[in-house]
Amino acid sequence: MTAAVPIAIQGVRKTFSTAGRPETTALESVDLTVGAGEFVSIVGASGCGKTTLLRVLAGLTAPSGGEVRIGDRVVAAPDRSVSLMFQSPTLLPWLRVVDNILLPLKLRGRIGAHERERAGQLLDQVGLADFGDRLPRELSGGMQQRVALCRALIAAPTVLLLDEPFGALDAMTRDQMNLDLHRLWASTSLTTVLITHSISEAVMLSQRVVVMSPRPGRIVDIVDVPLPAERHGELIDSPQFAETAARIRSHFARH
Amino acid sequence: MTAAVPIAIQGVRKTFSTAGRPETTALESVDLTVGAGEFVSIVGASGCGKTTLLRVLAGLTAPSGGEVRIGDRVVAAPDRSVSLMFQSPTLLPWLRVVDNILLPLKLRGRIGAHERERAGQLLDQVGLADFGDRLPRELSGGMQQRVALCRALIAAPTVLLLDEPFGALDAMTRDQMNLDLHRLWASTSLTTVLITHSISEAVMLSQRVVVMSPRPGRIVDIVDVPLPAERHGELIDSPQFAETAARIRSHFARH
Amino acid sequence: GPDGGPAGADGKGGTITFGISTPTMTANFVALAVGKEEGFFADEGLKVDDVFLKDSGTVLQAMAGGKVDIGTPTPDVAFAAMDQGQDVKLIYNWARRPVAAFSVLDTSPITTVRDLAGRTIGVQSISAGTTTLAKASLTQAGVDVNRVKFVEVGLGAPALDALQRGRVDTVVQYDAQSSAQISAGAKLRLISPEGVEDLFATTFVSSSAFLTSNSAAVKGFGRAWSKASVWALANPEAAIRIMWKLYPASKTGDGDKAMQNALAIFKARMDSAVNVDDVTAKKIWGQYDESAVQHWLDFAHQNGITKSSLKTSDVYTNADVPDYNNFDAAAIQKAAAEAK
Amino acid sequence: MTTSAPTAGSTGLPRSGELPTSKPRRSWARAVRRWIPSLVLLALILVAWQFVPGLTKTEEFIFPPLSAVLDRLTTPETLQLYFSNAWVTTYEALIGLGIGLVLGVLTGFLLGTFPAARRAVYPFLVALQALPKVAVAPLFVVWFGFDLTPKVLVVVLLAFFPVLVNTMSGVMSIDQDKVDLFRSNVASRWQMWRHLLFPWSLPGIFAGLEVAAVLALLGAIVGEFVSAREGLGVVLQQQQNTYDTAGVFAVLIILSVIGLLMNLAIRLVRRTALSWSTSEGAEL
Amino acid sequence: MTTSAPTAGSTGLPRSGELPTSKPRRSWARAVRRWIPSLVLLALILVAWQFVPGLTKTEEFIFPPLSAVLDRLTTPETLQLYFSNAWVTTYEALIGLGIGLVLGVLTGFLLGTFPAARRAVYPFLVALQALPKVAVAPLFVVWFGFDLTPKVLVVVLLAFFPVLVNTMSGVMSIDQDKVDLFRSNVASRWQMWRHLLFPWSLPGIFAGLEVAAVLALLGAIVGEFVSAREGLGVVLQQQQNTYDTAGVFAVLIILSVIGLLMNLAIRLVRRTALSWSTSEGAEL
Ligand SMILES: Nc1ncnc2c1ncn2[C@@H]1O[C@H](COP(=O)(O)OP(=O)(O)OP(=O)(O)O)[C@@H](O)[C@H]1O
Ligand SMILES: Nc1ncnc2c1ncn2[C@@H]1O[C@H](COP(=O)(O)OP(=O)(O)OP(=O)(O)O)[C@@H](O)[C@H]1O
Ligand SMILES: [Mg+2]
Ligand SMILES: [Mg+2]
Repeated sequence: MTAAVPIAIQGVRKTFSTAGRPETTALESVDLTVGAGEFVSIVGASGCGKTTLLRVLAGLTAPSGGEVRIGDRVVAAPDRSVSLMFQSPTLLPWLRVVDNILLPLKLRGRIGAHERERAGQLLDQVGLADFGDRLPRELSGGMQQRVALCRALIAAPTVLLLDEPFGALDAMTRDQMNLDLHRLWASTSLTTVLITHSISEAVMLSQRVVVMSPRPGRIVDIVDVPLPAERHGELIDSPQFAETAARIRSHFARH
Repeated sequence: MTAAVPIAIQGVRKTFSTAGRPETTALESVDLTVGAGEFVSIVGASGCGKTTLLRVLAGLTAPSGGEVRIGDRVVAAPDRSVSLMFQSPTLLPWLRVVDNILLPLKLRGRIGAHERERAGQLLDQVGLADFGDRLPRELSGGMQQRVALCRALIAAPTVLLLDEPFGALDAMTRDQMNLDLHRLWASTSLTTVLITHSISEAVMLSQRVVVMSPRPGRIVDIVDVPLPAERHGELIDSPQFAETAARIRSHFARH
Repeated sequence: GPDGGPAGADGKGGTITFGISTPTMTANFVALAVGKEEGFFADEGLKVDDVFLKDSGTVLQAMAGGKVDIGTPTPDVAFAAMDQGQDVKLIYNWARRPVAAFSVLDTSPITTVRDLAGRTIGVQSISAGTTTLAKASLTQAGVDVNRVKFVEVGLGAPALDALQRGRVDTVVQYDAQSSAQISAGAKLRLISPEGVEDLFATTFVSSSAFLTSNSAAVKGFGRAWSKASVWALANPEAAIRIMWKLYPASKTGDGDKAMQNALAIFKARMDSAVNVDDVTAKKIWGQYDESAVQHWLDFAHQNGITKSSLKTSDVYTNADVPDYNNFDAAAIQKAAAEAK
Repeated sequence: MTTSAPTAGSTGLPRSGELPTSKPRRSWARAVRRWIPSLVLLALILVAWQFVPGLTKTEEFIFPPLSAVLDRLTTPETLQLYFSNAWVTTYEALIGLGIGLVLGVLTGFLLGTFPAARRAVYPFLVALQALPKVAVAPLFVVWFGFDLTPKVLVVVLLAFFPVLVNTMSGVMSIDQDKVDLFRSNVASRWQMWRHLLFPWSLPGIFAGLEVAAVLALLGAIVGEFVSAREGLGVVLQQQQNTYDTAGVFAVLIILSVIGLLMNLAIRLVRRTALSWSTSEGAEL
Repeated sequence: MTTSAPTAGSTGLPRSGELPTSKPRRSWARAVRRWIPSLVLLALILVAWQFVPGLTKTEEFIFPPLSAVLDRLTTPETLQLYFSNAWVTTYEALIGLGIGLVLGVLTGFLLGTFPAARRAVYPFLVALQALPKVAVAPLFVVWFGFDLTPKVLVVVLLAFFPVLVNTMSGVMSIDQDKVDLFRSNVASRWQMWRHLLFPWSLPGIFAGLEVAAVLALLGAIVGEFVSAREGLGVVLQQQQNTYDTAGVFAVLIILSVIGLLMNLAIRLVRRTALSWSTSEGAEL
């Protein structure tokens, strides 16, 4: 297993300009360091630039200013050690579910029995064991999202970037998958950045929570989560949890 | 303003069959009555048939068995008095935001200054007043979802069907929009069916909550919400609220 | 014709649609331009509406469809059409000799048709009229057609290229093509087909229905055409300039070169086919020779062009020939000579 | 409003989930029923063809009645002639179509993914296309002789362009999302072509191929018109030269049938290749 | 792994949000820079054209050097001739293209949305397409005379099919989601066409139109070959007949330029019509 890598974001700016309209500043001088193997969540109002930031981290969008480093690599293009789960499932309609999951491996080289087995395990974990040979259009919205998650996990990345991975899931499934994700993160040296709209999910899973605010998109607070490394459902009733959640929520109320 | 209409669902079944695979039973003998002007929420695990049921109500999918009546009309095709907000935003990429919102009116006849003004108001309410002349691809995921909501509301329907309308919104925006939706519903004679993954949202907004369970999709419980007609944020701390939410949650735990 | 034909029921005056079986105006048809410009058609009360069509078949089909009154097919196609039951009559014998010949490089040892034995002959296509003519000529000259190799070289540049590269020993082609190639700088020698000299070529036809209802118009058209031919023969350069004026697209290349080209084509046709001795001697324009028609019919039948045996009396008429020739040739020659 | 449209799915567009719920009928019976409209129309056309020329007193050498044409098509001797020549023409068309398809798809990908290459090369391809093939075919004969090559070249020239344009248009209409998925997996350009752009453009490529197939037939005929020993183009000219209009129509029918068969083959392949797509999977 | 690809966006595909962030440069300067590759290639082709025929000792009547062709194109008298005839041909091509476009789009919508109609009619349209236009054009002359009609008809026959196939393919590839949006709003069939299928199919229709435009030119020439008084087809044949190969090439150049101009016009209209789409908006 490879060693965990840190992420360093320095003064990142991003503006979008369309002819005939004022520029949109999606990100304004964002500074953030994610430690090697750290789990950081990002919360913030809709449209505050969370997705844009994640895309910059993934090397998909070039920042208008500033720099991102992952390990000692300056991010200028996507890298195979970084896995991104998009906000919308983005499954290829012509591939069966299992082939959609295996796509990253296919792009990395050959696929053998071992890889197929691994895809089956992932599908099983997300409760879709019977759906491997379906086409995406035969799946419900939440099912598609789970398939996209499997795809992000299959290549065993060292950096995992998740954009609202559980938005379309019911509370029960969501809790289950939160736990699974936490376990995966804890058992590997995986630097993880998660975008979520659920404050309790953010607190429950991460070591730090980044709060962003819109127009222009910037970081307004970084909250340490004072919970033990090992997380479980009962922690939600702890005073530390409530406190942390309240502090995060306060930023929303103010806005 | 037109009078509110009830919805009667009787023995609705829906199976999907694809050559070479066993049939999927998405809905099995679903019976449900939604009173005229009632607000009903549907919760249930991912893939349990919620979207399928909503599509049957909207007349988009013919049931394999059973019947749906809206008012005294047997649903066999879509009707203009029924408005459906899809699970994914489904905006037309070639139309600007405001034209996407106005589309239902355009399909109903002419669009005048009054209608444009109404679209502007709706955009303002969902916090996108400045984004009317953008193209959908310039919006974030949550912004697109809000535009889709505006589009569902603009034609002033008598039946409103919402498929996870707030899934991509942060808690703050979501609370705000919940309140707005409640106010809209209360002030008009609007029969509303809402699919949500948030149990508290379901309890907060609706008069009854329908709990569905998967494989095959069926109704396992219908929970009355013992809260006053007028809803506000504080109710969340009432014992009735907690009780109702717990009862609903119990179905998820069991599954 | 029933539509598009002459308007005058008395047969005097009206419009004649003249269907020409080459796709563009060439010096071959310079008489058409002269007839229009010098008023020979107008003198007969006629307006000529000329249409250039892809080939003889198209002309005859257009005639059957009532879109053409008088056409200029080659006789083989005209006979094939009669064989199919179309109402066609040959009315004006224009090109009285075969207008196709064997072209060889001037360095070639081949000088007679007989020399072609065992050689490779380029033809436009196996089914072209020129191919049939070539075979007939070879047979007449005692050459075994089975010992000759025919190669399809198409028309124009590919044919000339095949000849120059020695892919074929000779090419059978129309006069207009060989003279154009010579004008373009190719060093060619022509060998006329032997034994088939009376197989006349491009000829004027109409339908007997049209002949009956528009007899005067046909007579007038023939006469105007004869007059224009005489005029053009008397002053070819002026005639060609008239053609250029009325058909600007027919002038290709610049000044002198263009005139040389056009004159070469005009002369080739006039010398070899139209202005042959009997015409100049007896001044009889448009007349068919019964024996030549019979030869043609036999030839067509032998080569499978016609299935039934047509009778000469049914296929042509000389009835209007006196009218075609009823004019003062000397006056026209004089007028032509004075033209610039 | 208490009434509703009488029939569901009256838009004629596929209704999601509207797959047949009853047990599948015997498929040949269904296939026959599906083709009834087509067969009825065919019968109508054929009847009209037989009787309209007679009623309008159109002469046989202008527009022969069906029976005269069928006569040609049933005489063993002419049929034999047609068949051997049809094979030659089909062979030329298929080879040229194959080359045009491969060239068109590859060029389409290249020009679709490299904007600079597109700007540099595409105008010349358009200019090349605008040249009348009837005018350039003789040049091919001069350069490449009288055999297969010049005919195949004409076919390639005609078949290439629709495939190119459709591939390019498909490639350029790709979703940003999907491209980003591949970019984030550091897909090579070839992988992007093979696993994303190719399946994505496939509906467009098939559309281009359908157009290319009929153009390939026309190209083969045009090539044969310029110079050829055999092929339907030669037969066609022969029959035009001998004023055998019924024969010309017989050849035209054969060409139509070849065109239809090629189209059918393409649509069959497409049905398999695009089986993942509802709208394509449902129809042939 | 500590290295990364040296350049961002090296796939050549548009990067989302990669719009220029610096101030827009003077646009003519950018336009010139964008076209440099094309101009360089043009220069190379022209130089080769001038010198290769001489070096390979190709005779002028087979392949004239550029100078001979330019000579034709600069003589005022011939130029005048070319221009007036080019206008005739362009006119025929444009009218036929317009009719073919409208027919193709409408038929494409009809056949794309009514599967029964598609099964009934489409095979006959394919069969019709497989008929060589050079062989049917004479029939049009018999039926419609010698004026504009038969030429325009040949153009329509050729231009119609690519538009039809592409429209149909576009219509049939529509997302179920979007159709459902319109169905749930009880859109009439016309509204579905106008507001959904038309904008959706527009990229495909433009692709079909690009193919149709060059075919329209070919069709006009083929039509003129059968019967015409004027037009570039006439000039072309005239010059072929007199072995004026330089003249033939001059006409071919003019045809190429007309084809290019038509293509440019189409792409300009497309750029406006599809401005909502990144990939189309970014390029010409
Ligand atoms: N391609 C684009 N072109 C123009 N503007 C864009 C583009 N992508 C994003 N934006 C703008 O940038 C801002 C941030 O968008 P982003 O998608 O990062 O938001 P987000 O925080 O992910 O929101 P959400 O929670 O709704 O997904 C928004 O105002 C959006 O309109
Ligand atoms: N078009 C289809 N073809 C085949 N199966 C389908 C189709 N649409 C839905 N299904 C199946 O029907 C079941 C119910 O799907 P549905 O979309 O109604 O679920 P849902 O409750 O909305 O789930 P989610 O919360 O994830 O959106 C699923 O098992 C799904 O795979
Ligand atoms: Mg986002
Ligand atoms: Mg759903």
